[in-house]
Amino acid sequence: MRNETQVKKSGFEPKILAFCCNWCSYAGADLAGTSRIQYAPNVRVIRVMCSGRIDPTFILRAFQVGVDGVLILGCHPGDCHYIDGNYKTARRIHMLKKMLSQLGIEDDRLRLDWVSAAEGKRFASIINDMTERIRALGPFVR
Amino acid sequence: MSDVRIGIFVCHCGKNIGGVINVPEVTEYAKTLPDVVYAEHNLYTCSAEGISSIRQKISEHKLNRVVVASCTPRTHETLFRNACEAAGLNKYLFEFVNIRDQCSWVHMQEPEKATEKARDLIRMGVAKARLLEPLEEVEIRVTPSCLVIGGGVAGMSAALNLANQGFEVYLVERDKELGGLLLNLNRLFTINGKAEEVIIPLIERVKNHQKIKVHTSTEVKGVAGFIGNFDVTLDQKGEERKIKVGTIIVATGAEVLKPVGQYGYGDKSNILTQLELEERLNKGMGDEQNIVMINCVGARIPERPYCGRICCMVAIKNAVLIKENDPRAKVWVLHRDLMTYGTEFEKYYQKAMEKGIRFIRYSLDKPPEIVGNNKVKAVKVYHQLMGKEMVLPCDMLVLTTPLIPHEDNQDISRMLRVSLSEHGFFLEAHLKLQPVEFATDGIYICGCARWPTDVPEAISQACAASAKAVIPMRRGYVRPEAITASVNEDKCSGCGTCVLLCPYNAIELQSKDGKKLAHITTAQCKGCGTCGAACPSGAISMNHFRDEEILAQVEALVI
Amino acid sequence: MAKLKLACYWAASCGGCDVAILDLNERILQVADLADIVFWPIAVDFKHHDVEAMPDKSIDFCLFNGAVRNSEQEEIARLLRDKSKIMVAFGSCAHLGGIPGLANFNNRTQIFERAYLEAQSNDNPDKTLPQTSSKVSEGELELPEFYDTVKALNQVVGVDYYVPGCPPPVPIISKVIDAIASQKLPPKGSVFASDKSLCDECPRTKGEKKIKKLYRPHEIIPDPEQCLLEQGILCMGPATRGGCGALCIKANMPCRGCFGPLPSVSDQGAKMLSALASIYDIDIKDEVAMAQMVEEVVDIAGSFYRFCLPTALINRRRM
Amino acid sequence: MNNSVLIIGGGIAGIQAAIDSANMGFQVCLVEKSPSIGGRMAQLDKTFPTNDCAMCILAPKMIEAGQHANIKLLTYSEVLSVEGEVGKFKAKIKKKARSVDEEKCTGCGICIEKCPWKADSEFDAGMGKRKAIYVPFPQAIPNVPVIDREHCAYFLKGKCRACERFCEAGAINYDQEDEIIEVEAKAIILATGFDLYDPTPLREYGYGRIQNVITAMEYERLSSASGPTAGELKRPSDGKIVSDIAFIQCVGSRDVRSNRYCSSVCCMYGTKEAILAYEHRPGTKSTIFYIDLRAVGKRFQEYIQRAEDEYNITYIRGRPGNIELNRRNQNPTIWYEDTTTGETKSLEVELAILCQALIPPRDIQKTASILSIELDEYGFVKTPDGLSHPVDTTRAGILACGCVHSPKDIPDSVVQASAAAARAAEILSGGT
Repeated sequence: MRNETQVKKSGFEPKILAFCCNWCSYAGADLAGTSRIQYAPNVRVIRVMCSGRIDPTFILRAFQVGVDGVLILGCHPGDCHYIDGNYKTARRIHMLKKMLSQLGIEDDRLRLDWVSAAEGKRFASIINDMTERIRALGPFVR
Repeated sequence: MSDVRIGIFVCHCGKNIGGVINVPEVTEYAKTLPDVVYAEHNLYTCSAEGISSIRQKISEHKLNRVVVASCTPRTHETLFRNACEAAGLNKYLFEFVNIRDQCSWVHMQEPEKATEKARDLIRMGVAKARLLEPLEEVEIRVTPSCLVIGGGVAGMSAALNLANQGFEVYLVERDKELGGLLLNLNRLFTINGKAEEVIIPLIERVKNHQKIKVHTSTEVKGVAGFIGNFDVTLDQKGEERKIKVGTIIVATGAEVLKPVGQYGYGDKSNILTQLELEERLNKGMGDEQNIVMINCVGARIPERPYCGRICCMVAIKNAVLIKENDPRAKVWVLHRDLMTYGTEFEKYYQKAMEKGIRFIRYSLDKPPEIVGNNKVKAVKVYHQLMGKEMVLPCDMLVLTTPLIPHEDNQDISRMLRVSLSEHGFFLEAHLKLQPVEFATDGIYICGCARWPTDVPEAISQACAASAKAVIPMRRGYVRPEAITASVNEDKCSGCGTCVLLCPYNAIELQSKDGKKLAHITTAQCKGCGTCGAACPSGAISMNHFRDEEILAQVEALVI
Repeated sequence: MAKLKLACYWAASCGGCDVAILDLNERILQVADLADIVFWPIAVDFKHHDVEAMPDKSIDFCLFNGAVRNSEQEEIARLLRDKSKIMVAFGSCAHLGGIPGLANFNNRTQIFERAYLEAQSNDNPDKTLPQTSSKVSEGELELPEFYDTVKALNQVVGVDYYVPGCPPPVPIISKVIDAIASQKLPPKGSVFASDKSLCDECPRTKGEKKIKKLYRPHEIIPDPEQCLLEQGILCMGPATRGGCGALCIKANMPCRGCFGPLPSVSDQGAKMLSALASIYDIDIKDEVAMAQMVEEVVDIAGSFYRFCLPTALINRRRM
Repeated sequence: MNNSVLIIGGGIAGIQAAIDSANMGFQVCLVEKSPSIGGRMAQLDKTFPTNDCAMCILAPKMIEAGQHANIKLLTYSEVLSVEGEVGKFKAKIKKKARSVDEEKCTGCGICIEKCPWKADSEFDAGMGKRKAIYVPFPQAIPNVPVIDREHCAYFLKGKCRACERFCEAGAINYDQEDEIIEVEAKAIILATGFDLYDPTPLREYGYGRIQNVITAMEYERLSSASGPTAGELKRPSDGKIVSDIAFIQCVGSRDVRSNRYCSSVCCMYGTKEAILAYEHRPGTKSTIFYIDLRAVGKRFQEYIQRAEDEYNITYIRGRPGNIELNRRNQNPTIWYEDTTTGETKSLEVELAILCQALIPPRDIQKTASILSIELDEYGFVKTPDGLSHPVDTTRAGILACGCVHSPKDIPDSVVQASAAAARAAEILSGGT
């Protein structure tokens, strides 16, 4: 559970965008819901059919409009409903992170992780962890 | 003024949403969003009342886009899409906003933050809804035949039910013989009938049924295609065969855990598992007088938290058989809870007690101890109810272990692109809504491959899986979701980047008046979007998840 | 028909675009017949105040090349916009920010320090840096303000047409001249190039888009017939507009993306990255291969945004 | 109706069997005794182990059944007789008069609002009231009210007629009469579910004597947002919102004095209701008295583990002896022996909940004689060859699924319902 003091002290509430894939991470997010696992309210989820659908353009556009952090949550390698969409995502995000570092965007602001349909708790902990990291980095000023 | 007319329906879901999120305020806010002409909130949008309200408001306010903010699209999107369709609105002009499972339920102690998040999510939903385009679903013929993987009691029951309804079945079994786990069982609870008396007739009926093609010592090597058109590669002792089926039922069963290293199993000669005891009972017992059984071996422990569901009954049945075989024998069953649920099992448990079988409850933190070096001589156990340590003489120690998933579930799950649960059994689409279906259309699951079950439950699940498989086969066609990719030939330069990315090889370069252009076979496309994201010319558009629609959501996130 | 008035200007660019106009060779005479050059600092001796004196919209069309890097260029860009009916962003720098746009990886302070303090050839003991105004005995000297961020022309003033290329190839320039001469101009905002990527006109044969490794152009001698990208050479062709006649490809060199992104693409770098990473055939669980992939695409941002950093979604490095 | 299936009982099992049969292209007639389909599940607030709300799982299926072209719904109806044999059954069904015209009624609910006469709500397990003209619950299908003629002033004393006055659709029709409908079917599926054991005979637990001793279904209604207290856990004696409660398992189950069998689901719904208490009021303390904690399904053990770790629930192995009333504060005091320690102790709580057994439907004898099928010793449907034909009954062509077959949880009921549909399909394709 996040502690309240941390939030009050800095006052900055990060706004984080998460792309979740319909079959695994989105289902994991729902499982966190049905298990009533409480987590930070700073993330807004956009559902896509597969993490392979996420075009790096969306991520750059997110930072451009002032999102503080972007989270990509796909199926664990091997679990992808579409066989290997997440493999391409892994390569794209890996290369994108290097490019973003050249553009002065801190590594923590973009994160790729895997959450299965059975990992509600894991989903919540990733959200909390990402929120605290972005809070530490402060707002994204273009 | 754009001709887009959006209607929003925000759900209270009783107190599930309304108890945390200020639904009326969020509904008022929704009215301020661009192109929103109508907004309302209701106690249960998914109720008949909610549904009829949607249909009514669509015609009343001439809505051409509908947004529902309530639970999760994974369970209720079809319901609301059908409501739109019933009101004459193309069902893809509908957007679902999840403000329960991913908002109210997970921010219960922060109502204002949850309300603010709900507002953002609705704004994003509306931003996408405004750009949604109507889509038509493609009708795909379904081959009226089914592949059943696994020739145990579940697989055979499913095959028979399908065949008796006139459908062609390919029953594939890895071993030389049909029968599965039941082949090496002695008797079955609760009627204590011989396992053979159940399994042999079943095998005969399967072998004699002209609609069932049995392939023993055969493995499924590869599965391609999609519901209605699965191209399956079978490997029968090295010889490959290709078959085409419309649906697939997974009935690969499970295996009994060998408790190596527990209670001295493996290095003491008179320690058996219940399965090994079955064979001894079948061939005839020795003169053992004192038999001790320990239940929950390797189950309900941190590494394997689940309860094996039927192992208690297996233990009690074998105990009863021992007593019936030799009334003088003393049998103790050491358990941590006796899972004899239901009418039949509880009655069987009472009968076992009447036969003098003694049940001793032990707790995980004080497990029984074995006395004896190369042979077990006695078992020390703290009798929880009597509150004292007891030493039980023991000629034979039987360890009751749970069913565990087959090692190669992983390969089957990869091959069929279906998921496993955290325990390693196959994961059904939804425990209550779709207990015997996978999230992937056209593939079904039954028997111990899904979860340890006894024979009647396995047969019920097999018939249920058959019922689900029969539905598309009887109808003859399926209309998969119209979420597919399409190529804009004015933009495509034929660079070929997309071709190898498609896991369903639905894309190929076709020459058109001298120029090479990418072509997508809609029927094969499952709409994952990998090609769309990679296309450097932006020539591939993902229906219902177009770049513009997703970018609109991204831009709407930050006002 | 009265002769048209033509203006050309050279902002933050290398001057190649001005020379490119001369590459028209004898067709430059046709330009002379067509229009009077009323302002072209490199070629004719009209001064700034001459332009200020002209009535608004009196210039028929202005070929503005170069990005906007300082206040003077901005001022003249605004001036020419007011004075011209048609404003043409001529060449990659005006169209996308061009090579000068790569300065957006740094800001003024870093650039001044490198140029005036750190550069080994400097002799600047007093560490003097250029100032927008400095007092000297003769009076006050002024210099234009050096912006932190380089901008493309359409980020400063309204642009009617874009002529891509570094420099724009002659056939494209002639097409522009013909269009202006015939007054048959495409819709406003058009780019004088193909709407399909270079691959559409690339003469090389295409097989399987799958690469194991990426080579620098000097590391291997590519097969002249086969697609360069498929041989492991980073070619921006798939993510770049065609229309240049694949000049570089024909010289056995990969495309570097100077014609900019395709019409429905808002970020050329992101799209090329997405395509390249997708066709990289390595196991994502192999950390070494993954690290190798990122190393092999030397200077990812520089390569993918070589000509268009100022017009990218993230158009400068965050300091 | 050539290829048709008659399904008796409109709970989750009946609905699932109807949907599957209809999707296979067969004609289905679904008969339901109460005014709306939905059955017991509609009364539940949440369902284990996922804790998603019961109505959210049930509503889509109810709507699909209500709108399916191949399904004919006969609610507020009973089966009078069944003749014929497998492949050629003929059933007579009495459709009781609702006194409301189903075609005209829009489900607006004004009649219910204006009706001044009240009666105990069966849906709310007697915890709340309903009007004489009523719809059992908000999401009822069909959403058409029924006039309860035993509590309607017009039918009792010929006055009032308020509902008729306010009904804009003119749907109220006091002269509507019962109707007898003939239905042919090749196969019949029995899915009439279960009733709940009334713990009054167990004098020691004081149900009916001590106000703050309630049954699990009463608790379910208290905790449901559409229930009498809109989800507030107010105890009957003084309406105080409770924060220290106890659950007693095996009330009427595994008991020689009542039912010797185990009702399969009480361990799980007891824990679920304890978790609901914590969710309504974080910090609420629950104690559960059990004999064997039977959590045998998928993710059930983890559910129990989380109940202990995160929802302040304590499990005590021991069946309580009796419950006494603490007169001063109306608190029930539970006397029990903790069999793991052997101590005899008492625990005072604000509310005691009896996890009552699932018993065969009260009219099962009548149903069995109408269908001429045999029942087992407990009154559930007898399956002659329980091993190989788990959903068959003693009469060819008649199948049984759900709790009428034996107590089971919702996932197993849904599986059995689809299995019954599959068996029926075999019969409809000429098999036996």
